[in-house]
Amino acid sequence: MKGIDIRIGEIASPLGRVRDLRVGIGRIGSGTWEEPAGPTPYPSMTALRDWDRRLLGRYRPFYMPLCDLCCLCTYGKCDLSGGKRGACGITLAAQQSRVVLLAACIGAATHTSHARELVEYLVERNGRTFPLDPGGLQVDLHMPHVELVCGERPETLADLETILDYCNAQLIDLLAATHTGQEGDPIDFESKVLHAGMIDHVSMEVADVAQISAFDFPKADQGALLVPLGLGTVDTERPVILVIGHNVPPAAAILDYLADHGLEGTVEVTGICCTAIDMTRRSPSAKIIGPISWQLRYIRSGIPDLVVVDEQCVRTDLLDEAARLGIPVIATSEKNCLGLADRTDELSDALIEDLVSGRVPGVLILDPEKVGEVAVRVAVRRRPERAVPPVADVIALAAACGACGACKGACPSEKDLVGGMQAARSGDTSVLARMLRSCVGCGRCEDACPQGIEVHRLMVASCDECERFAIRTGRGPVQDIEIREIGGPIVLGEIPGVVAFVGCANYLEGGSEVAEMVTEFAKRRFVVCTSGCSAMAVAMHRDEEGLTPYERFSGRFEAGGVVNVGSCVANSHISGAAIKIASIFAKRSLSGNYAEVADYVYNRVGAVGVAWGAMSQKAAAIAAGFWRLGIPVVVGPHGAKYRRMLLGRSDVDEDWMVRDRRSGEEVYVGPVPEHLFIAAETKEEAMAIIAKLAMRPNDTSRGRSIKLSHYIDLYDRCYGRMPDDLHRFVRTKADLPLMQKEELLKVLEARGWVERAIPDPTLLPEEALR
Amino acid sequence: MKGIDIRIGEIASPLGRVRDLRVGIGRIGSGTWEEPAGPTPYPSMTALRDWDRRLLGRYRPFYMPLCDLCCLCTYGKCDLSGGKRGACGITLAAQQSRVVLLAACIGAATHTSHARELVEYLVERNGRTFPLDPGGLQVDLHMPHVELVCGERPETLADLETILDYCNAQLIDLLAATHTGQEGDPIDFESKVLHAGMIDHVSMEVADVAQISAFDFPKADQGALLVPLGLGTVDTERPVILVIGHNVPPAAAILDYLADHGLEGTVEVTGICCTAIDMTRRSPSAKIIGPISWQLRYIRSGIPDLVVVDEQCVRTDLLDEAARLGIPVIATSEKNCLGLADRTDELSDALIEDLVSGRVPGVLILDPEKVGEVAVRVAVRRRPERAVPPVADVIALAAACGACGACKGACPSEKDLVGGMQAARSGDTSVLARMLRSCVGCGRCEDACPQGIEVHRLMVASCDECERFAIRTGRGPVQDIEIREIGGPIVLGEIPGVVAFVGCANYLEGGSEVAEMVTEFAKRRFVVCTSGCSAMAVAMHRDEEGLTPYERFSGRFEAGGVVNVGSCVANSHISGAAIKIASIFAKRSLSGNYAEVADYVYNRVGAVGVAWGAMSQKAAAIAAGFWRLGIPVVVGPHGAKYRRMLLGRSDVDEDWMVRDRRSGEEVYVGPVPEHLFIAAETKEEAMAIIAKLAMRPNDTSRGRSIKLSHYIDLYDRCYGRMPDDLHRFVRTKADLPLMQKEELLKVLEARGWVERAIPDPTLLPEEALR
Amino acid sequence: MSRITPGQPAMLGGTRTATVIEKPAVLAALVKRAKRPLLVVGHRALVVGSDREYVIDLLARWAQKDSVPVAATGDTGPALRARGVEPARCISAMNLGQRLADPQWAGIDRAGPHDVIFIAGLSYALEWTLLSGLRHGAASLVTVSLSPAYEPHASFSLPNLSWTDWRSLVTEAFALEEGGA
Amino acid sequence: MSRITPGQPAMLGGTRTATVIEKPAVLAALVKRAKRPLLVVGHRALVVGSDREYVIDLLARWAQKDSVPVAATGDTGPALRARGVEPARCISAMNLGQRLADPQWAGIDRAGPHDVIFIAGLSYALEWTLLSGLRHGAASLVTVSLSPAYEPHASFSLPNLSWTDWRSLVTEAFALEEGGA
Ligand code: SF4
Ligand code: SF4
Ligand code: SF4
Ligand code: SF4
Ligand code: SF4
Ligand code: SF4
Ligand code: SF4
Ligand code: SF4
Repeated sequence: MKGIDIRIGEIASPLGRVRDLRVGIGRIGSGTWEEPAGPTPYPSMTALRDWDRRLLGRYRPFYMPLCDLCCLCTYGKCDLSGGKRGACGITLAAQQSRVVLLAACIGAATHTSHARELVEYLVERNGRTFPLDPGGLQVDLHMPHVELVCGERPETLADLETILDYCNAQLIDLLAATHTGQEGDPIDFESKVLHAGMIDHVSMEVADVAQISAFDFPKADQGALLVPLGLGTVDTERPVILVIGHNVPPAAAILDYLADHGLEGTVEVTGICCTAIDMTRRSPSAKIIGPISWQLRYIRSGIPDLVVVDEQCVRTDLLDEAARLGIPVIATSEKNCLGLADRTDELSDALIEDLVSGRVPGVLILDPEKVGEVAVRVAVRRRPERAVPPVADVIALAAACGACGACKGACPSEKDLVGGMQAARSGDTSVLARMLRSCVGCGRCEDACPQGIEVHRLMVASCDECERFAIRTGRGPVQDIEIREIGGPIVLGEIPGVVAFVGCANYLEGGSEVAEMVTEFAKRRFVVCTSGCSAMAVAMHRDEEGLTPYERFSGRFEAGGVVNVGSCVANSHISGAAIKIASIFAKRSLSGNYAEVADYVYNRVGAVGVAWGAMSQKAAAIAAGFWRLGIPVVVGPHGAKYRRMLLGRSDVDEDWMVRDRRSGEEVYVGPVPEHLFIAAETKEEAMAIIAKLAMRPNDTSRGRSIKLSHYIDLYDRCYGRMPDDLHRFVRTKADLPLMQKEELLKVLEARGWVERAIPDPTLLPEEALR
Repeated sequence: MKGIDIRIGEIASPLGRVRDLRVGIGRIGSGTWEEPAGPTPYPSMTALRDWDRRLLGRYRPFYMPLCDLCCLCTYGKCDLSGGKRGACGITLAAQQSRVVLLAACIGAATHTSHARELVEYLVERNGRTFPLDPGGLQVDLHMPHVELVCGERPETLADLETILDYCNAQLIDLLAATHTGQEGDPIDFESKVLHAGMIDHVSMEVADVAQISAFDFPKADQGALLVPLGLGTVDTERPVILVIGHNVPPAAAILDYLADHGLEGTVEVTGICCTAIDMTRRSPSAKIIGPISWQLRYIRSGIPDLVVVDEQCVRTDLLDEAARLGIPVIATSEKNCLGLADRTDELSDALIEDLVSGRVPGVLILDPEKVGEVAVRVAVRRRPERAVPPVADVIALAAACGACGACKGACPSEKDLVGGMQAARSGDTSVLARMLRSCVGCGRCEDACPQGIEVHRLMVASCDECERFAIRTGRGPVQDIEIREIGGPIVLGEIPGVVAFVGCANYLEGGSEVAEMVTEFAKRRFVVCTSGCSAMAVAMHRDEEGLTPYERFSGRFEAGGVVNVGSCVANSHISGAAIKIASIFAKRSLSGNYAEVADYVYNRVGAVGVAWGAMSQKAAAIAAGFWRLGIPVVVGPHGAKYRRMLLGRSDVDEDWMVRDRRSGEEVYVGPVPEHLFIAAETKEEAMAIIAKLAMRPNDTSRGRSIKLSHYIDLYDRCYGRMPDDLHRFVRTKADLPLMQKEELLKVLEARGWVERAIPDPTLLPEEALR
Repeated sequence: MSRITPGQPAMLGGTRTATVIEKPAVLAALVKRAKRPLLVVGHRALVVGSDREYVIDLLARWAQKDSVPVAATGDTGPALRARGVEPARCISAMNLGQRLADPQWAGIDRAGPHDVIFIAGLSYALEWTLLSGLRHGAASLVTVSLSPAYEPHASFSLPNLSWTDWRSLVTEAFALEEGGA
Repeated sequence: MSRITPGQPAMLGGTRTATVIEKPAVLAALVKRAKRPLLVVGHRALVVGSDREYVIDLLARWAQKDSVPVAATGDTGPALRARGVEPARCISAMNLGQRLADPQWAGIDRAGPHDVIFIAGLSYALEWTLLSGLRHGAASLVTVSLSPAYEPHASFSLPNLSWTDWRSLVTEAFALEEGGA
């Protein structure tokens, strides 16, 4: 590319909201950076199809339809069961993959739209040329995903717009493929799912790098502060603002307004979901209440004087819930207008009066700064306090229960609510209180009850826990130096794996399971990462010494560290760290070189994602982004509702033949990693699976022996015996953990095991190797 | 905006596929055009929310859920019936609107992706600076949608990229709003549906203007050629290529290859769906087989020697169907890869050998020129002929029918297939043959049959019709001069309306109904437009004199004309004509001035869209684009499956009060137009509704009397009496048709009718008027 | 296909489904209980049902006998009139559905809201969607499908019946004389 | 909630639904008919069912008595072993589902493909999705849900039952002695 000369003079526009200048061509940024362009910069949705098909040939979809029907066009409904095809000719398998693609598109679009909203806002606030700086001096490789996918090194906020244009275009193409009568091959749909996932991680990276840079969040900070989390941290003597959602600018503007007006410490700014995490990245005075499941519960506590909602994972009945207690609401997102009048252009005083007086239940304000002002000025004129029913009332209210079981049948956590209600009516509310720990706060039990009993409310009223916890706030990316230090041990297998606990809070048995798993793997000196709702769930549980995992373990990206990267969009730093290992440690060129780097990560980096409570379409997209990089993802039991797993067959040897890069020969590497996507039934099973999935073909013998010892140990804890598949993971005797060597050799010999070579494996075709 | 200076030097890229240069800033093009920017250039998804809420306040959603459940996230399934909310708090009403938004996003994304694919291809083929010219000397206002929405006048192919970037970004925002826990207000969802529709028409306009310009399609040509349509037009002695889909470049490349190699007239190039129409716009030697419903039937006829598929509305089991007869397939779209190996980079000779020999069932070739060569060279090496079962076999095969009714229960056309099969087994195949006329060719009957009887195939075998029809090929936009000539009569109501028959072929009673309606309204001197599958359905029926409507009526955009604008994307010219009336006739400024122009169209342009067989998500998006402009859309009975209607209440007087622009007073205008979206049960009912919906508040008395006479007449034909609501449409005595004045006055007096004023109506708020 | 599979088996998705009317007495009781009934007749009532007559013949005879107000949807009006029944309104099914879902609506003949509608003669898909709309939008309205195909979204529905069985059930339930009015 | 509403009523969507096992004899017949049965036991079998014992106690007694090979999903293995039943495999439910859908698979004990699986002890949602996967992926496999909640995707399912009713039905069907093995 040569001879491009773009000069941009002064831009002035008569319009309030003008579409931004966007100049995009191949390379963006100053162009001083030089790395040869790889084979697939800005890949279209078939550019990496070959890589996808190699992965999907090994990890085949196992379909578990949520519905026999398709209802997407007016030919429908079509019954696709029993081998029948839809009026458009589609099969049930393809339809499941199509719906997965739709979900992945929705998820990735949500991140991409969020990223664009952030970038546009920050460009306006900080200027087009505001430099990107996600990691201070610690991070030279700013945006591994952008570099890997697009072959670009953006330098300013404005540079990000071109990246997002690309993401938009790709997602539109993918969404188009879900139209009636387009793609019909299930594996092609799955390949497109992977493409959506890859785009999703690019968009997440754009979003988080933009906000870290412009809001001065912790920059790859190993010592990111411990910040307060939990209902008990709220000083209810002060005015309380609640923010809910994922887009931090309105919340940041609230914090800024308080700072600018010397009101710090006089108003409690509390948050739920990712906005809460991101608030604390902006200011440690902000407080996190909890994950998505706390919305009903916290609003109903009557504590907030005002609710400010932005976007994503916000309960859609929040306006009604708030109105029941007279709590005013400010909506701040075009994506979530709540039916409220758009009063962005009115004077603040008028809005404040309307909200304080209760003349309106809420307003829509599409200007973060104005939200900041209005929110604070409304909150300080506090509303009269309300209260939840005292426990005595719970017993009285439970008396109406006819034990019909409708609540139980509606409960996604499958709680035995009938039992809880029966205990309560006979005076024992502790059963209900205990159940609250694994309640996702969805409220379906209340809607289902023919007696109109507010089951969830009674559970909350039964539980007087009001604890104070601590969470290390989101630190952002992993440092280059951290990668340099542990890239080797990870690739060689000496650090037994990187386990990331990410995603939503749709747990069957409560969030404590996540905390337990985090603790287990940190103790085993895996590198543990957390983000989003999972990061919060982890913080809400203490060990015997009263410490949360964040207090107990370091925040370094190191063996035994527990690294909260941040909100959902910070997930990109976890996958980004895997990419960085290929770049910084293994010196692979990233620029537009996706397949080679993914092949590297897949064969060498023992990373595993765990989305124990994965609920959303975003979670589906995030998972898909991990898959395309060859990183397996384990979900909790509800994750089976994503309609299909991607499972390897450890018992089919042909599936695990790979080409040795050195000899060019086909060799058996064992089922490592065994699956790309699997739902586990219990946390014990999950831990055994995670330990197994951390194995990689490239493990050195020393590394494999360490990984095996964890696998054997966790397997035994779960199943009470030696792994059925042990022999598949032992290549040479040197792979065996020293302590158990004799015992294991006996087992192996009984199974007819023979030694084999340790290859330098690749899934890529010959011609792709350089 | 000033001081923008963008110079672009030579661009050379080492990559095969490089992402294009995109330079976008506010105004694109040469900038010589000067029109003051309106209030909403490049509107975001809430910029026109106020206009939407005015429309939706009058036309309220009537929800008819296709399902009580929501299955979009892993909290689900959630039962939303009986007032219950989902785990995310959503109501059933909001969920229906959410799914409509999802459909509209899929539809609009499909057109936008298609438009980008076209533009990128044509930029490569014809150059970035290739001038846009959709209408030759006849069209000055090239892109009314782009101007209205974006405030831009693109001049070159490359200018269109910026428009598409905007469309992408909007659709991504809209799609994000469908994520769990975003928007929850049904009316906000509906407003977003309208936004998606508006974007859809912009994208369609971009697509069709690009292809008209670069492929030299008829340019607003009143005398566009009559081209052959129907199975009977195919010369089966020649090699036959079948193309299916919507993206014309591969088909165009086939025609070009034939021309370049002197092979014209030696190979039959036949098509199904929109690619077929667009082929004939490129070359009148191409032949149209029929709409989407002909895919199974034509492939199974054994006539095609090769099938080339691109994207959209392609049966997803086409590879299997073709393989059964050994017909090779070439897939050409990234959106529809059919699981085939991508062999774009291989030598043509290798591909041709593999296809001809049957070594592979098909190949994926992502290069139109290569498709052109391979397709022709494969087709000329003809495959051995196959045949459909002769009629005697039908009787034998029908004997296996156990009259279980499964086929009937699966038939979207609700045909009494049991009766047909019973007649056939007793020797009378004419019943089946007759049923084929209203068969949508979906094949569900065959999959449903427990006896494995291929019901659809037997119907086809029973029917030996093999007719030759004629269709006037797609002419593209309406001329400025045509608008100048009939803009006045339309706005004044003297031309009783513009009726557009658009959309898919999911008819309950067959496409002949569309032809009948077209004929009826053309005879009544409405301006009639057609496009897509509807345009084809119209051509497939002859009047008593053996003429198809295209042969009988002129192709001018005039009273009594039947104007085929083209393929689906040409629908933008129909809505574009309404916008042009506001611009050319009424001199409204278009630039970024959506609400005012929509208010104009809504109150003054008596246009009605009819999507009698609307099936797809694209059709949903197209309809939404009409709605936002205030143009009502009537669908056939299957259209009720779009989950909600937008209905006015003629019996609620308050709903029909508007502000008179002259006096500023609130005045009653009557229910005109009564609905925005309604499914009709029968074509007679549809015609009465269409005539009614063509009325507008601004009709002059002369105009209203003409419209009323059609309404009264069609009402009587349908219901056998005087309209129940006659009095609502008569403002003054002068509104009454002269011939029936006395009779009507008596009716009116009996109903207590009083004269009222004819206002200059607007739905806009005071401050929006200038 | 069982008697209470939806007439089009793919048309599932309701968590509550219509009570099936197996016996004429049940339908007769529904008729009797209705204080403000409305009979909705679509154009597909103009099919020859059993070998003896059009479906619309029976419906018209019942409407006449019991003075049930009739809403004619589609273009069914003239056929009803020809059978001696003047429809209270000719109205599109969608329009009617929206009004029935409005508690303020005064009814087809302005004599007050309807408590029960009987419906027949729409295409299966249209009747299905309309009944879905009513089930959700008009929760207190009782809807009775008279079609010979099971309609899960109705409050009460006939099962899937042959025309002959349909005729005998309806004739008995409506206490129609054999051989016509 | 009727006996054959899905245990979670929103979990609808199948056009065919499980035959309900109302009587012990039906279940007993299924057991008898099975040539290569497999019992799948999930961790929720470790709940106290009736007041007398754990669900897993009954299942283990049956497996022992009739020598049914057992697949233990989740972390159910040790609990089975403690009850004298060594699982043929400890395997994740998803893994097992995929293998059952593979006609080439030699079975949990490599003694040949299974013709009938009996399943209990998974969470409702996981059992539901797994059975859906089997219904579509392993069309010739007969699946019998032993959970006390109706599972529409199984071939045969118990209805929604109280633990007491569940216990008595299963005890009789499996011909277990009262009081344990
Ligand atoms: S998209 Fe296909 S399977 Fe789905 S409803 Fe339409 S025709 Fe049926
Ligand atoms: S609110 Fe809690 S208890 Fe109620 S249904 Fe939801 S998860 Fe179950
Ligand atoms: S739904 Fe209500 S009445 Fe029924 S068991 Fe639950 S709390 Fe009791
Ligand atoms: S796919 Fe979902 S919305 Fe559609 S019918 Fe099935 S459960 Fe209902
Ligand atoms: S999106 Fe809402 S209603 Fe739909 S399944 Fe999820 S929680 Fe339930
Ligand atoms: S192919 Fe024709 S007859 Fe068969 S189900 Fe489809 S529309 Fe009905
Ligand atoms: S499904 Fe087959 S056997 Fe049954 S009625 Fe139709 S053609 Fe006959
Ligand atoms: S009109 Fe509809 S069915 Fe026909 S080609 Fe266009 S979108 Fe497809």
